Amino acid sequence: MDYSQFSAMIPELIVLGIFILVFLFDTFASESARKADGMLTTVLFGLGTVAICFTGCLPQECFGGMYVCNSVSFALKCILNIGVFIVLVQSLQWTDSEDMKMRRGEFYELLLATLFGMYLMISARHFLLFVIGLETASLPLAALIAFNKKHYESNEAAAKYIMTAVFSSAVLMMGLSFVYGLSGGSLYYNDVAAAVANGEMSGMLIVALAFVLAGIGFKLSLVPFHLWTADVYQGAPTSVTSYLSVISKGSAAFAFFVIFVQAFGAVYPEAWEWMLYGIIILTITVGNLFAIRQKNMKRFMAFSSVSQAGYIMLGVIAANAIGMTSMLFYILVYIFSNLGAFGVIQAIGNKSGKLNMDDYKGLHKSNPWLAFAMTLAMFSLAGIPPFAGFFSKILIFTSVTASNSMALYMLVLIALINTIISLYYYLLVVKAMWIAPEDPVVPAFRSACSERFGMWICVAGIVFIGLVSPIYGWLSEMSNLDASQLFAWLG
Amino acid sequence: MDITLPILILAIPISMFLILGIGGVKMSRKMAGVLGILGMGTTMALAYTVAFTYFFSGDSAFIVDGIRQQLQVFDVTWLAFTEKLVVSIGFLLDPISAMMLVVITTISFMVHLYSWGYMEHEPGFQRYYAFLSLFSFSMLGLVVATNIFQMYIFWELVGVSSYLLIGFFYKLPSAVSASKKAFIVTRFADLGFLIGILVLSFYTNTFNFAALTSDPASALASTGGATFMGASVLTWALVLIYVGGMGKSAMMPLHIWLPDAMEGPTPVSALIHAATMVVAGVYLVARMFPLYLVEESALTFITCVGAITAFYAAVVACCQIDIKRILAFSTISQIAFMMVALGVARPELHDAMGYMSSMFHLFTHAMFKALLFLGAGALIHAVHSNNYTEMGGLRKYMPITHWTFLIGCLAIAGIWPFAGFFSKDEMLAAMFANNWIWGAWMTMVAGLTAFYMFRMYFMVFWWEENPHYKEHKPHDAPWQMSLPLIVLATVSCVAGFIPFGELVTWNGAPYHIHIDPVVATTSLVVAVCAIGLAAWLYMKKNSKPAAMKNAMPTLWKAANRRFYWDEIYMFITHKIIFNIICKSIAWFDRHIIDATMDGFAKVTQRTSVAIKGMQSGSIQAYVLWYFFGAVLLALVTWICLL
Amino acid sequence: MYSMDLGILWYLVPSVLMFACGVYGFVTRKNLIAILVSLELMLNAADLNFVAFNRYLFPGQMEGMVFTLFAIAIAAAETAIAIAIIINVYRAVGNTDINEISKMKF
Amino acid sequence: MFGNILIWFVIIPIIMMAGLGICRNSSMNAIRTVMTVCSTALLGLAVWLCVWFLDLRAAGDTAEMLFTGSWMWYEPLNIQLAIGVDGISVLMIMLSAIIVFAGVFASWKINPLPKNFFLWFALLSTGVFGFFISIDIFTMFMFYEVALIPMYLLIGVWGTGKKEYSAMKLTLMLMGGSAFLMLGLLGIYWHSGPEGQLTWNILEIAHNGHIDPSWQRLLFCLTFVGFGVLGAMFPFHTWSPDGHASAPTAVSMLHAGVLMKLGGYGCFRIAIYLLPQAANELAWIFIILTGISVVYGAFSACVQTDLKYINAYSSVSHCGMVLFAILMLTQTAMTGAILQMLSHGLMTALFFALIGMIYGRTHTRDIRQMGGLMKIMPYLGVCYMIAGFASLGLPGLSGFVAEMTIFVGSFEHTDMFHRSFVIAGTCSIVITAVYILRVVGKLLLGPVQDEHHLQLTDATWFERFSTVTLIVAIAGIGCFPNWINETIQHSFVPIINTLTQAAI
Repeated sequence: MDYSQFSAMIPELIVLGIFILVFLFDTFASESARKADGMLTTVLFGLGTVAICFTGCLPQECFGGMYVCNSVSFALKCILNIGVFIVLVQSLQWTDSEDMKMRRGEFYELLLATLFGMYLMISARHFLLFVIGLETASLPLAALIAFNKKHYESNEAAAKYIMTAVFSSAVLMMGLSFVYGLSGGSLYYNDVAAAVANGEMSGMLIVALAFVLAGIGFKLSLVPFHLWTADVYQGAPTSVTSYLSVISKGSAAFAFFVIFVQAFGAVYPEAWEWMLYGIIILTITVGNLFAIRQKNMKRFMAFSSVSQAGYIMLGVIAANAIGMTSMLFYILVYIFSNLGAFGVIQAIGNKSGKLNMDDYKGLHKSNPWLAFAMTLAMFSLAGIPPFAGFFSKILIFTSVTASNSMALYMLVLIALINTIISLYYYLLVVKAMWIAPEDPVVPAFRSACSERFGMWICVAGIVFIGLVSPIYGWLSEMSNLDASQLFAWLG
Repeated sequence: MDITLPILILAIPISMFLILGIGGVKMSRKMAGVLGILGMGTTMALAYTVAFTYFFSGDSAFIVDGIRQQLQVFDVTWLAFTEKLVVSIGFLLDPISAMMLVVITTISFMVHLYSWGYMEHEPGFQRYYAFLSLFSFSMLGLVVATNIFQMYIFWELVGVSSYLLIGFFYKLPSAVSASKKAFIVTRFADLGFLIGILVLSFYTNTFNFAALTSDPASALASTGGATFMGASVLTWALVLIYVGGMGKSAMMPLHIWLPDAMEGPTPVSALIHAATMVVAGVYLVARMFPLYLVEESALTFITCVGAITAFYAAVVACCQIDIKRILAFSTISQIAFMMVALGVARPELHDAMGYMSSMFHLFTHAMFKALLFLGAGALIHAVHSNNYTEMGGLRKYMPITHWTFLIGCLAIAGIWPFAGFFSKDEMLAAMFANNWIWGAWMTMVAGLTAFYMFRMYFMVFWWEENPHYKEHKPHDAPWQMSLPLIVLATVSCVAGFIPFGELVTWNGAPYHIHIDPVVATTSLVVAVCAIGLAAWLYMKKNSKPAAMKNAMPTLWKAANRRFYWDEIYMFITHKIIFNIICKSIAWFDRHIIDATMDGFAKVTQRTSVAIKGMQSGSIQAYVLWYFFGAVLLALVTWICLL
Repeated sequence: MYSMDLGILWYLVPSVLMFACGVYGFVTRKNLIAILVSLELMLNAADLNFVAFNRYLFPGQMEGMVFTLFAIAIAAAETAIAIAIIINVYRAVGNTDINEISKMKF
Repeated sequence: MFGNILIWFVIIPIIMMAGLGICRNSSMNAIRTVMTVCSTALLGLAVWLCVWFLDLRAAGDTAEMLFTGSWMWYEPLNIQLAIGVDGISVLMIMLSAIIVFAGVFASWKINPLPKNFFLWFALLSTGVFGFFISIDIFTMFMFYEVALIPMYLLIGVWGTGKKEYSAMKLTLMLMGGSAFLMLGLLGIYWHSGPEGQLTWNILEIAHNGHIDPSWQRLLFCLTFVGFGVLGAMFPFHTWSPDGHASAPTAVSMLHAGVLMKLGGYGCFRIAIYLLPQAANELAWIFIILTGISVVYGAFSACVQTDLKYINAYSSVSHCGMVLFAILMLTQTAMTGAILQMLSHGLMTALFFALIGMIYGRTHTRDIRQMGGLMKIMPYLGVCYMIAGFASLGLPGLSGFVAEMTIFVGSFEHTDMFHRSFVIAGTCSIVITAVYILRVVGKLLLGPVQDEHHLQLTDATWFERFSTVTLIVAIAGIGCFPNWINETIQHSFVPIINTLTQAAI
């Protein structure tokens, strides 16, 4: 066996390395020194991110093609790295709190472990590796969700998460078993694709597709596989929620794209285009409809992220290079916008424990900067120019309409009409902060440096990512490089 | 001709308006008054110069072998709709415009002078003079218009100035509503005018009067025989344009604004609602007369409307007690007279004597009607009431007013040798020439005119003295007011001897007026009889009028209420248009359209509440949704595919 | 459809039934542990599928078997974490009744 | 890039925002200085642009767009920041500059949070100017939405009455419009040219003329409705009354004065110009709708009692006239449409400014509770009358010129359908007169209703300043309309050509 292949796994290895370092430090360092866990991890990770972004990757397949390192997945890993870095920065304040004393290290270890899993999931080109990655990603998450074990919500959320997660992975396995039955005895994506392309449409294939879609849709929280989302987001510690909402969503979306376009590409027009069509409409609409009513900010963000997932899926249904690019871009923008919102939620939560939208009334009087950041985040999520959200939305719509099929135009129209609903509830937050005449509920306070740092990163991202077009150009370069490989089997 | 004078004629009034309007608040009354009067005086002088040069200089530019020419002194593009349809602001000089210049400036100057005394104590004196200047400007611009669109522009402007002046006492609700009524009614008529212009200009592809009137046949040809509802589009255009004229000249059924317009200051009524603006309709028809000639049906329409209006107004005038109202209705009836005269005019009938005579009457009427109004103003100034019931026996107290007023009455009654006799006689002659019915009918109206005018005259100056005179004694007005009366009275006496036919005819060729003895005597006799009757009834206080009134109460009441036209209009505008149409539309907008828009939002909210059960919180429900979701997905796809 | 001789159905049908039972059990049981058990049923159904397919359709190679081995390990891991969380819940609520943990809803 | 004068119309507002950013929230003077300086700069720049443009035209530069420049932005999708102006956009920029200028003075004493108010105000103007300078439909759309969203906060925070409701309604309805619009624009892009030469650039799209009719129909409806919502086209106008009624003065000015023009301009530039076949085929549908809104708005204005509602409905009527004229597809009518945009922009801005000032004094907008204000505040009264006369089309003020041009132009269609709608349109001038005089009569004339009003004062210097600016502009257009014609006439040539070619 050629060990040099591991050199292709730089991102994974870096994450793993940091994981081990933190683990060792956390185990052997003194009580007092352990305070530095968070800072250590963050700094290391920051460095790691920079390293990854600058080492770049030379596209190659490893382990007989189970694991590929190609430019798209590399790009995504960079994006996710940035996201995780922000999450880490934002979590520092929370992990410094007293009741986290004992478990500080574990938080970071688990976080890194899930990230490792997601990387595998992204780079996998074989279903076995994919499943391993998926589980590696989702099991530590359960522990993370349960992290506030003193809070009841945390436990309930964890229970709900693990149960449904196991259920969904069971369904996924079932689906995969059918896939295996159809494939020529090999679970490499390309072999599956070949088999699907040669074999004719069969009920078994449809069931397989449906189950696999459900299995991954669970992580993406597509309707109707999303029901865990709201409760878990609400119950989990805010850092974990923000992590769930952006990072695992992003990685799952990418895996979804690869599996369906590459492995099942042959049946795109017959089968899964229409499955996804329905699912997307459901996701966007239901997510919005639920979000309208929410009062608890985290729950609200949960449903907003459900509908956002629908928009991300538009990139998949487009099933073209622009779609891939726009999806990556969307994920990037979504990371900044969402983490911006969560940063504010977390800052306020840490300081005052207030989590309801009504508590945000008159926020601009007491904490204008937080209100400002939140407003930008909301506008970006709603897709208002000149903020990044606008560009990600319109670009992803552009990718969907590329094929000029009337059905997809209708899909875009529905999505667009849904943006109005979403605009409504995002504006509700803005209204609470700026328009509501009440005196501020949240007292004026100075948020911690780490929080402010995180927030500034997000604000900068929200403002500039859209306007600074080279980012998109770079992504599209990346996805064009792999287009041949990705869309080889597209029917 | 040198263009400075024409430009100045337009420029001075408008600059006066701007100066007085913007700087007025800072000025003293005296200052403002003097400025206004001086401005108008200069304008008058200039206008006279221009008119006399035009008529009597004999310059080849104005008259070529006996035919008076029409010339555009200047004509600058103002707005080019298309290459052909160009609105220009210009100065058209021809017999009628020259004549109108004289009329307008004279009356306007008189009124300026008169107002100095009349309005002395009113607040907003400066504003008043500003508005007067604005009106003079607009009216002058109207008469010298080189193209129909310029005319329309100034047509609107005179409408607004009249609105402003009628509503001058803007604290009185009556004045406000009167001004509003005047503007809206005329605006409605202008709508007809506008559409007429649109139709005409679309087919003839020009606005220019010269182009239109020089060769009416081609205008007719250019319509390509297009017709609408039976009538040719040209007829439609002309009739619609005439509707605009009906509005300004208060022809039935658009006459209702004029009586109310008497809410304005009396000098204003004299200027706008007797002498100048109200004859704009006549002027418009005269201006486009050659075009009307090719569509005689339009002319017939004009004649009929005129005849009816003339009679109606005369009858109503017999039953009013407010002297200004009486004068207003007499104005309506007199203008109708001119309209009829125009309507019956044909080149083959004494080469369109009707045209000449109506212009003649326009001239003379302007003079003596202004005189009458100013006289009425003097009376009101003295008695502080509009109703002759408050007056009576005033001849002793205000001799100047009395004599001038008498002259005015005689003039309008058409008694030799006063101005009215000549013009009216010519008109009647023209009507008889066209068709004896018109002649007879209008002679009767002439009789009525004499009757109601002298009814008023006797009621005011004879009858019996009003007891109030004991406490404060009515007296003649100050010189600023008396002077115009005297001047105008003189004019009314001599104007008849102007050889009008030599100056103003439809085609510029001179026409030698010769009194038609038969017509003259009949009309004279009728007038004298009417006056006699009036004298018999109203000279001395007696019960005959009351008895007559009681003999036919309903008729009297109906006539006194102007045959309920206002009520009908009120019903249509308020009950139907405002209450039914507007209100229902507003309701529809709020409760249907807007409600639907809000409805979308409501529906969304409702659904979101309705489906919240999906998120029941129980893990088992979640996985059930999950599982059935997946299975359903598979099934649906399967069914769709296999 | 694939040419499957009767033999494979002897395995496929039971596995599908097993899966169905698992779902049924999950939905009906009240006790979290019992639910965990039915989850195991479902997972094993999938494994059984893999093995059967491998044995009958692709006797040549071993992917199915390998996959199954991994799947079993994963299932074990899942169970472990699930149990841990259930214990937490038990500490918090005092029992393991699934209806107790539906406070967060709508 | 910065060499191009047009860019500065976007940069100056951004500078404005930056300047405000460094002002302290309390220091009113600093904020005012920044705003005054920048808005004056904008106005000056607009005038300069106007003169320069006319010079170039006079020099015989007959290019369709002048001052063009384009910078690749999103390479993969060939999205560019392409800018350029023709006569129409120059005038629109002029209009916006004037109104922004007047708006600054109209909101001189804005309270609370003056800084934030002007920040959003500046963002709004950024969007407006950006929209008018860009000739690339992507950037155009972006600026369009940039201009829309600040309305929410501007109305919501600084508004009056049921501001939250109206702000939300306005924002959602306009965004709903832009949803259709976005789809339409995407469609245009994907059909803009042969494979590999897709473009967002208006000129190139129009030049390619590649969009096939079957798609044009769909896209025309989408885009026209999208812009029509902002143009207050029946039945999508209902945001306008509530929105305007609740908005603060300057915002109503800018919104009714400029933002509603974005609708007309967009219909003209995109819906008509890029989709000519569909325009020829489907214009009738929208002629019916806009024809309705012309009369309908006027009628419903007759019975309103809230000053701002009256004005909002009259805006519906007047803006309906704009779209109506555009749909007539004749050069004269379109000229009229542009004139009407300018005239309505100025006079309605004046109206809203005056209403704001009156409301600031009497604290009511209900005409039944006011009266005889002419006596109390003559200056405002006179200005209001002038605005009224402008709106009912008095010669010498802008309204007349615009309406007449529209009517003459629309009358070039000889068929019964067009004719009857034109006649209906002309009727609106009478109805307009009715409701304007009704307001003037109730509000300014007659006896004073409320003794408390007798203590009220007349306009202050900055109020006079902002009103005079507008009145001068109105009278300018009204008295010398022909130079505007000359400014814009070139701009119609390509559009009319495409339309005529499409008609064949």
